Amino acid sequence: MRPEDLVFATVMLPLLGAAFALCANMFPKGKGADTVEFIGAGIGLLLPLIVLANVFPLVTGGNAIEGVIGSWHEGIGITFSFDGLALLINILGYTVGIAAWIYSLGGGPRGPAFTGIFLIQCAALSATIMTNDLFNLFVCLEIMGMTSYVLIPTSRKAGASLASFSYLMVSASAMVFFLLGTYGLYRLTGSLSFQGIEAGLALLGSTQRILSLACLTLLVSAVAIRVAIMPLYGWLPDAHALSPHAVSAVLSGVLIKTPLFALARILHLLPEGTKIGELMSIAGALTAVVAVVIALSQRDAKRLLAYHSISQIGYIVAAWGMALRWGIDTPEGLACMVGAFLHAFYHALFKGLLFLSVGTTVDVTGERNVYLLRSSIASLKGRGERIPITFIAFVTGALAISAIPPLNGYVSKDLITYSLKGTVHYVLLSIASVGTVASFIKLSRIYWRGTKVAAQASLSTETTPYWPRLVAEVLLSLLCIAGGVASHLIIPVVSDLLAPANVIAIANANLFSTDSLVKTAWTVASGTLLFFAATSRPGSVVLRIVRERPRDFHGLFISFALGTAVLAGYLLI
Amino acid sequence: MTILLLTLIILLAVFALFSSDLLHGVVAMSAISLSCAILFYILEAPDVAITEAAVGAGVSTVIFVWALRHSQRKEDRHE
Amino acid sequence: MIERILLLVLFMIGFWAIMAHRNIIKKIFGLNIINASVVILFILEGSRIGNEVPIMYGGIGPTADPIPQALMLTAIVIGVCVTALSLALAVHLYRTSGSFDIDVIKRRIQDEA
Amino acid sequence: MNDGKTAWRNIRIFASLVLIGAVMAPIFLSDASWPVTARDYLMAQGQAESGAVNLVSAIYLGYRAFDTLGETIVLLIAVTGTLSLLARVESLVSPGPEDTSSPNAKGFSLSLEKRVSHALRTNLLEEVTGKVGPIVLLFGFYVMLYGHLSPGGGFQGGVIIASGIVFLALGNPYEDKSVLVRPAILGGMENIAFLLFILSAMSGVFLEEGFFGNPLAVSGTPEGFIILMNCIIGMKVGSSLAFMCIVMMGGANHD
Repeated sequence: MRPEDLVFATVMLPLLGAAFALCANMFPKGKGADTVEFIGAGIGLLLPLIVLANVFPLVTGGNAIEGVIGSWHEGIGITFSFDGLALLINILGYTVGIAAWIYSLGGGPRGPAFTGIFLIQCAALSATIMTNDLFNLFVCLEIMGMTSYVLIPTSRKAGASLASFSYLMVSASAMVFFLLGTYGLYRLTGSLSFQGIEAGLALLGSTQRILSLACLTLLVSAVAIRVAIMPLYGWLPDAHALSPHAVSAVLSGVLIKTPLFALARILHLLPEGTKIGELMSIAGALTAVVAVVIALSQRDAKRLLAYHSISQIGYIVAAWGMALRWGIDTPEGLACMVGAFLHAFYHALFKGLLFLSVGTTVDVTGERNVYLLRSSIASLKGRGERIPITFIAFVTGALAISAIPPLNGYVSKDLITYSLKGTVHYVLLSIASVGTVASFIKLSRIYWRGTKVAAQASLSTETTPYWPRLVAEVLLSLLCIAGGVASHLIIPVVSDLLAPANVIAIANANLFSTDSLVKTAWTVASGTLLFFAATSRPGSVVLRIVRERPRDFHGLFISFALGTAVLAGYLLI
Repeated sequence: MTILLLTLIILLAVFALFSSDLLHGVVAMSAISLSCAILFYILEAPDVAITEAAVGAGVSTVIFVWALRHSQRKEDRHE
Repeated sequence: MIERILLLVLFMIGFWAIMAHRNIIKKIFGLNIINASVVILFILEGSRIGNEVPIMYGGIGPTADPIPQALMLTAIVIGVCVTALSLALAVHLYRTSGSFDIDVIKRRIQDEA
Repeated sequence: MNDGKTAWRNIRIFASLVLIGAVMAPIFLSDASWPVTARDYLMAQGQAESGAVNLVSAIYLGYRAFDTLGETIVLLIAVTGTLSLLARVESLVSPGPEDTSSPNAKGFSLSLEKRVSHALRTNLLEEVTGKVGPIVLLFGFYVMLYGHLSPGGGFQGGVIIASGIVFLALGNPYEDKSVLVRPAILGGMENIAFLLFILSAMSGVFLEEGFFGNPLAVSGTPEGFIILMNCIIGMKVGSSLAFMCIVMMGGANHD
């Protein structure tokens, strides 16, 4: 097998698995159908891991496997390139995908249709990150979008359809803008592949510059909608809070990051990329702060987590933008890119873990309100957890997201703040860390002993087994711990995958330095103070105002227009 | 000819968006698709024309009519 | 030039509908309209370099650019799929809230939750 | 009381339209010359490389077949999602304000109990659609099989086949439905077609042509692969659209 075929298997295997899983529909319900569905899931989720292990030696040191799909002529066929970044994103996607799928066996939704669409989503992630063709990127993003519009309302919650509808309208219109951007770039350069566009744009005279900038603006803002950074995040909280827990984990763990890294592929080729990166990193840092304040004000446990996803994606975008600003080939840029990816990966792990453990708690107790829910450990024990695994999983995730050593969140956040030291982002991100600590103290109250013992809700999915939830939680917890403890092994590998061979890998010896540890202690202390301030009377008034700010449907589009115009103006100046 | 068809499409779009009867709107959308198909045929794109006629005017109209059948036809006018 | 201005107008009408119209079915109309305007733009401009159908019946003449046509086949189909799904969601919203008005739907669903 | 609020809303909407318009205008109004490199290459080489006379088909199923795969996947997801939502719409016990106010909008209901009350429908519709159905099917197969030579192809043919199947379903609603119009059969066909599509896309791997490579590239008849893909796509699209339409018309009483 040629290497080109090998990497393409990461797309085709999940599709094959999905086809198998969907064929399970034709069997009468029972053992036979289940077997076919499980075979499909095995083909789609496990075999790609083997493929990735085989690809690994081929892409280290900045090597990339490039080619044209189907070996057609380069100018017309679809080009792709599978490099270290693609490998890393694939690992991220399949890890969280496997955990979430196992969880879905116990926490719903079930059925061949779910498995099929879930596998298609994995394939779309893989295709998005390796494509080098603008129109193909459009198709991949549409597939990813379609799968999420379908998966969100499977939770059968009242607002889920509305959330899915809002997301659909915003993101489908954004994709029309993306298509228009593709049109403009094709018209200017006669090519759809990233390299062709780069070559074509380099030849342009200054008269066409405005056109090319407008096209780039549309592409970037259409992707930014998916990534949900600063003005464009309005669709996300409802969608992530109201979807089934397993789907929430994948949506916020994987789905909002893949388009970002796919965008980096084209941006780092173009000279305008540095400016776009600069603006987006500022937006990202602001997002981190604003979203954490809103998160602190939330009442619904899952909505709080959803706002935290926005906040954490702010960290990632801040580092990612600065990496583009400085260039991935420079040591500072590489440090930022490694930080951005590691945080994306680790965030996927601990946010997935948090969604799953809080989801289990919410299911078991039947109460989502953080202010009312108490003594959940008792309910978990009543459900048959002799050791409260879900609680331990939650604590692991909460400590990781609050960046407490030695968990993985500490490593990646420290790497980001370390590489951004001396910029305004550093200050903003430090404030955001304080807010994170405070809001997780608030969320952890659902496990505190309270006067009112939480009711034991009968699980709506009583027929499904309970153990898959625990398996998924344990799996993710172990990965979280491993990511922190083995960081000195992981960071060199990641930087080796991302960087061309001539860039010196960054030093990571000072990750657990006294300075960083003291800073962490300060963060935790201020976070605790902030928590008490937020629970005080004036604090809760402020938070209520933040929570009950009006959120209209047309506001989503107004902020889209605003964001697009700001980006265009910034590029033009 | 192209300009005429485009003007027609714009008029139909305005009609579809402002008529209070949603079914009329659906018919107008279907007419937009047909006009597009004619336009594509004039513009040397027969493949796209066939697709637009079959998919835009056919399938999507069926789905629209189904949706209205399961809900209401008139736009409710309460502020 | 007039054609392109007309297409821009069409696009703006559609975008206005998505953003400002309260009725969700009208919003879906708007989505269809902006999709159609971009598809027409692609085909219209792609046919400027030739006046023959891109089917090789023997002789070689100046044909229209076949690439936009192939791309737009895909785009049209994706557009219809999005429409179908959004309509299904709209009907579901109507059945749960009894209205097509986005503000009313939002209020009723929040009351229920 | 809401005047100020409405005005503020309108101002914001107008402002965003202006902003978006300003960004869009250069793209819409540009008159940069259209690139011809790709067209010229295709005119010189396209037919020889892909075997299709119709260059659009050559791109759609040859050069950029991966996009086509994506497109059929989107269709698959849309049908699956619509049907699962549909099943829930049907199962909602408390419908909103009653929808009896719109008799005309209930054009094509298939289930028997609904039809009895329906005076507008005559036997004519059944007679005509039942007879026309096979002809439409035949035309669909023509469009599907000759996609590489003339306008049309698997997708368009598939849509026509789907309408043919729907006509057949409308034609004999009472009994001995032909096998083709049973939702279960159609759903199964859709899944099998999807599986076949993936397998044929992978077939190139075993012949050293790579994914989506043409396994018949060296055999002298490269158009064979396009015909095969057209058939599979036609089967997939036809069955899934017909499936969706029949379930929509007949309510969720499929199994």
